[in-house]
Amino acid sequence: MNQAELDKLVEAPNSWHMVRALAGIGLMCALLIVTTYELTFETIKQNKAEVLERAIFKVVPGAQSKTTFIVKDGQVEKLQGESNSGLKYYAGYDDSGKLIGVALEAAGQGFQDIVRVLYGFSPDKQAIVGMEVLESKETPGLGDKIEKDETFLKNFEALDVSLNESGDNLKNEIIFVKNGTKANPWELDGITGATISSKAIAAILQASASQNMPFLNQNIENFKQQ
Amino acid sequence: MNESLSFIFINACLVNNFVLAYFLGICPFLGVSGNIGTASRMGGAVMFVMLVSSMCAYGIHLMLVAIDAPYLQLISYIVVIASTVQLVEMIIKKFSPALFRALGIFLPLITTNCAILGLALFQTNKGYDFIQSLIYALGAGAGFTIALVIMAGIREDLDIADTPKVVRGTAIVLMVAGMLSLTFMGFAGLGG
Amino acid sequence: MNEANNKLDTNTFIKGLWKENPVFVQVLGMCPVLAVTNSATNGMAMGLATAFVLIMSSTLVSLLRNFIPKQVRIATFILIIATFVTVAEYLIQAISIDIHKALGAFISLIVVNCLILGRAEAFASKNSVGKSILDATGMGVGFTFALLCLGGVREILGTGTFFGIQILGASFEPWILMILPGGGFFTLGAWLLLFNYMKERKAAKMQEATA
Amino acid sequence: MTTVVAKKTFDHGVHPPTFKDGTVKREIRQFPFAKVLIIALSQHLGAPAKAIVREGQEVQRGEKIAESGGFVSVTMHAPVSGIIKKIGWAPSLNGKMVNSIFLEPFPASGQTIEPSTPCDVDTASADEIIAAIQEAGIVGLGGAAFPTHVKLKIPEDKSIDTLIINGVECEPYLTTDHRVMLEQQDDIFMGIRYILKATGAQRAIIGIEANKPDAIISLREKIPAGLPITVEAVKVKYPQGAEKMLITALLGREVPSGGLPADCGSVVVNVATTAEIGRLLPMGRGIIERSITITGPGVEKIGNYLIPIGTPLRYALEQAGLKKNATRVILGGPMMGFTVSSLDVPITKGTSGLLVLTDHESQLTIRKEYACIGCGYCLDACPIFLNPSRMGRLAKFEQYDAMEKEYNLMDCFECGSCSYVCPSNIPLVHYFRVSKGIIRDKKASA
Amino acid sequence: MNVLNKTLEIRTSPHLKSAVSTDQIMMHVVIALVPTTLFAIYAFGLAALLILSVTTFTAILTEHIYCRLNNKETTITDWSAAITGLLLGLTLPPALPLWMAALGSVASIALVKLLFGGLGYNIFNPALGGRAILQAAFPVAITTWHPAFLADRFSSIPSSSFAWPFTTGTYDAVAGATPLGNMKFNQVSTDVTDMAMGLTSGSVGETSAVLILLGGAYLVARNMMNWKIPVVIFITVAILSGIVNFFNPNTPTPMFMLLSGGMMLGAVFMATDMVSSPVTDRGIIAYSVIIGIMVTVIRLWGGLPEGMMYAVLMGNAVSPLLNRSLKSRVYGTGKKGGAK
Repeated sequence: MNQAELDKLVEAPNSWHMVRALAGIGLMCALLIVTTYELTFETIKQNKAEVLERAIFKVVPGAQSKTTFIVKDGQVEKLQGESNSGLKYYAGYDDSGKLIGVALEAAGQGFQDIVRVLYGFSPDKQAIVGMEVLESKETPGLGDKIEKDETFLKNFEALDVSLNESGDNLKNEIIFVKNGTKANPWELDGITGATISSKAIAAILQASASQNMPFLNQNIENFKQQ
Repeated sequence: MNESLSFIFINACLVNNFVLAYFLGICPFLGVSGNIGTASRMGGAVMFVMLVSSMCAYGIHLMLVAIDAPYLQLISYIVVIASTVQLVEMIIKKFSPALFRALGIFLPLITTNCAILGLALFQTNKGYDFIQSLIYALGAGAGFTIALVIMAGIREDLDIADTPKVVRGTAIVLMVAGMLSLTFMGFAGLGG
Repeated sequence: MNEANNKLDTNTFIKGLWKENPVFVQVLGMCPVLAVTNSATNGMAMGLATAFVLIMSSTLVSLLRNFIPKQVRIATFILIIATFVTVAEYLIQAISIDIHKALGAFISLIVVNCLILGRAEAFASKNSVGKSILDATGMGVGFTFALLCLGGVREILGTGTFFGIQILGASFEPWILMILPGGGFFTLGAWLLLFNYMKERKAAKMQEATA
Repeated sequence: MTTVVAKKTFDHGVHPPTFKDGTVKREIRQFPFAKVLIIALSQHLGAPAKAIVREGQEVQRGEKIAESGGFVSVTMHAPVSGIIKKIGWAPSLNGKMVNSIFLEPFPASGQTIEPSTPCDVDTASADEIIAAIQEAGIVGLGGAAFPTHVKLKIPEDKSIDTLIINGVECEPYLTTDHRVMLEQQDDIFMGIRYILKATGAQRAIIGIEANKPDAIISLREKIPAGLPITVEAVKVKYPQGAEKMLITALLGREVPSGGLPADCGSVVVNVATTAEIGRLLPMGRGIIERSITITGPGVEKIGNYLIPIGTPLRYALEQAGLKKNATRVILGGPMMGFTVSSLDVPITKGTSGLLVLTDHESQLTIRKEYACIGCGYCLDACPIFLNPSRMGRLAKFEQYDAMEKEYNLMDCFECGSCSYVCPSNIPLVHYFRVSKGIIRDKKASA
Repeated sequence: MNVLNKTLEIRTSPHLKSAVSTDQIMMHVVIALVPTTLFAIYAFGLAALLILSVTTFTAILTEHIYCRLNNKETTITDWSAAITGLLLGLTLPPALPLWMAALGSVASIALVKLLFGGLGYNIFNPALGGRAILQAAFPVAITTWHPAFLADRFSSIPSSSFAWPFTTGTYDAVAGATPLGNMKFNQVSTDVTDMAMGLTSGSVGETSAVLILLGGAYLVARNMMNWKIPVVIFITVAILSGIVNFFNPNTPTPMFMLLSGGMMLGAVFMATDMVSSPVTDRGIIAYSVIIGIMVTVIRLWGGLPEGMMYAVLMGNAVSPLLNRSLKSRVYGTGKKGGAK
């Protein structure tokens, strides 16, 4: 260590230098962040929208376009701009603009943590026509079969969620059955070895469907305008 | 989904233990787990700082949403956590010298503890409200303390064990952590 | 600081790869090392992101080293690091949402990776820009290499694939343990064991040679 | 033989085989004099005695040859009439050389003892009795060889309510106390009278293990009228004869850690010591011989012998006869006794037994050592509830501080129960002895 | 007399030793496992025989090779490796591919035992540690059960047993379900007598509660097992599940809890492992209570049907803490020591 360095060490704290350094660097950092944010904003937005659209089109097979709705004061409204609160309904339409399904999110406890899924409801079939796991920490290779297992995903070609006579709840609860014993359209055929995770999906869908299906059926007209 | 408080607590504490499932706070976990007394004090300090910084993070998040500047999230969290720790250190020093003696040396270490920042980020991502955030912080802190104290107990035993020379040090601690992580897998599915 | 010390030599770069490897030797920045290395891709992405932040922040710190007063240096370092982490996070999101989703909050947690602050404090703030970049690159590559080692082993045994490509045959029964948290601890432990073993052997050989 | 049922005891402890049958029926017999007797000046705890004879001087049997070197020290008497050959170094049990008086007996002497000034139990004061006990050279004959008068001198701030006479003799093989209780009952009661007076205790309890029913019954029958003495049977268990364990068994009290029996209102005196007091004080004499069990698979003529102090082991074993395969010579019992490295060591006042083991027994104790498997046997054995398992590991890894501060190492009195039960054959007591030494040294140098 | 001139043996006291030694304790544990092992082979046939031989042999071999590599005297003579191998085998499903069983055995010995310093120093029970590793590595294979008492069990071997190393096994028939699995996923209870006698499906050696208890009684009689551990675990589980069952009759009865799954084998042979359980009296009680609580909680509220393994491992993990914090009161200290 030479003399110059030693001098620097014993130099008294200079508050002007400190303020200058902090302010200067803070300004520079802010500039850097904002620039990056502005530069990447559009791409990211597009990426995210694509991902969401991909998922929606997957759970509402045949859909070509979508519109997002929210519920405000008990009324279904088209979502203007961005919103982070409340449940969103994604209506999917075919080429001709006809409503073929509504996608919505549901979540519940899985084996390890919360599982978030997106599922599509077809008003014509009165059935769940698609399900996609958005987020799960289920055991890889075991619980995560709910995302990949083909026989399991077959359950969602048409999972019956038709309403009871008074229209305030499901006619038949979505129930979980052991692999290979599915007998009714409202039963969910489980995955061997991943019983808990597949059972969790059944519970999540049952909870969400019994809550949302009566509402969706009542307000289905509102979703029809694209 | 509106998660129940008991679920949040059990999940953060046991099922998805910050150290053993998320690997958050590994540095102090490896560094300060040699002695049970130290470990439990460190755990207490972390829990305390977690509670405080969780509250701060909740406030900052509200503010950032209000001014629509999500890109400042990380930078403001880290700055606030660092200054909170400083502030807490000063306050404790002034009002409870005994507590300061017990926790003092750990507080600066906590600033760079990723468990604290991780907690703030996770609670924001999960969209917890104020009470949920507090419970989450409490659970995470308790989980961290449990893991740290158990590890300290085991390491005190390993100090007087005939372990092969090549595994001594960090390697054996990681092996123990692996076994603990497997053990905590037994808690999966709890809390629902 | 004398002239010889200031020379850009290969050792500044090489030491981060092996002799002072941040993961296997210095055991720094453990949290991302373990958390995201359940596949080679994730490990690689994390390693590159960390290297990016490391190099950028080291450069800036080194550039500004005479401008920053000692008293506020840690605060400014953290500020600089956090900035580059935010930048990295947005860049990754722009490049691939999937990678961003896989790494999750751990990108943000690069901020508290002791390696970066450590290099800024111990090296960049005292050395020339060129040297600092070299050092940061060495450390960054070493870190990425370590993450790749971990991620590779964990992915190959845990899923039978490497960078997503099936390499162990379709009938391979994956060791799911390896991609679980426990497997992360075990794998890193095993790597450290290997390093210890090699060190021991080297020491024993040296002793033999002198004896 | 009638049996006695005993309920009183302490918690934990072990049940080693007793091996007492061989000698218990053999009456105490007088042993001949060796060619040279070696009277160590330091055969008790405390300061060595000071020789008051010179080389070449002739002494009478029973004559005082050394005076106490302080309060914690006792007088020595000539065990035989003879001539002082030398005053110099002689080997002792622990391998150190100690200053000793070498005494060569007159071969033709009648070995009578000259009369001296007696101490009358009815007229003497407590202090006079204590002084007389010191003058008689009496130390704890149970093995510790702690000067008895020091023990009986109760500090001002403490008081004693119960005197416990220790007739337990829990060490396997040894039967000398048992024989004393059968053969010297009057001496024991006389000794109790002295001690009661010296300590101010209101009552005396003679505690005897239930495996000595003959001693219990006959002592009970012979209690002189008017004396506050009871004889109580205690369970057969090792280390029932340890002071602390006997106090707990009989009184339900505990001696505080680091304290003395006086801290819980009692004092414990060995039965043979008591008998010595009762026999010597009325005549004003000193200890010149003691009864010792010479036994073990390696000995031809096992039995209880009254042996002059200072008899070299070699002479004692020659007389008793050694078997060919004898390997280990132990002073004391098998649980706490020490192996001797040299047969030139003399018998001292503290020697209660001479045990000789052969190859066969030796093999049983030299077994492969395993790591501690945490079976917990030692915890269940330790009479003072220590954790020998943990302390053994700490000692192995040289963490003496933790042993002392967290695991109460210093309370260990080295009874050997933990080592006895340890299936991994870890030399626990040895570790603790060494560790205690290291800690004491560290404290002394600090 | 020349005997007196030979060199004397110098040893520290005590000069007596009780007869029991570590290798004997270990050997008796193996003996106590014999009835369970024989019944396992009777119930599951050649599959069980194979799996038990593979785990035991691999465990012994691993330990032997390790000792040889380190130029140490082999430690297989202390029987502990055999116990680990045998116990691991008893906790595995009968039709598990043998290569997995062997791998588990290697993990048990190498990772959970030898890395920690070998017999006496391992923190976790090696057999359970190995099983936990297997469970995490191959969650499907290890929860695929094989029916007991198949007619051809002595003539044929499940094809999955001989799966090529590192490949997935193909399973023959419809897998059998364990009583716990039935309870958890199908709300079907199993007859208590069947479970006590071992007529149900499950891991190789966990099915017969009666024989396991017999083995335990043998060890207790020889003072080679701390009876408090299983007893306190049973009591804790019975009380907890009894309370829950009282308020919600759909939950398993205490009897069901005690007799199903790995409860018996775990409580009698795993939790009582001397090395990985606490040594202090109060520590042992706390340890057992913790295991009892944890197994009940996992079974009743957790995601997994069985939690015995995790409960015992958790007990092992906190043992060092319990040993330190729950010491016995040393004679002459504390409340009693001060009193006169």
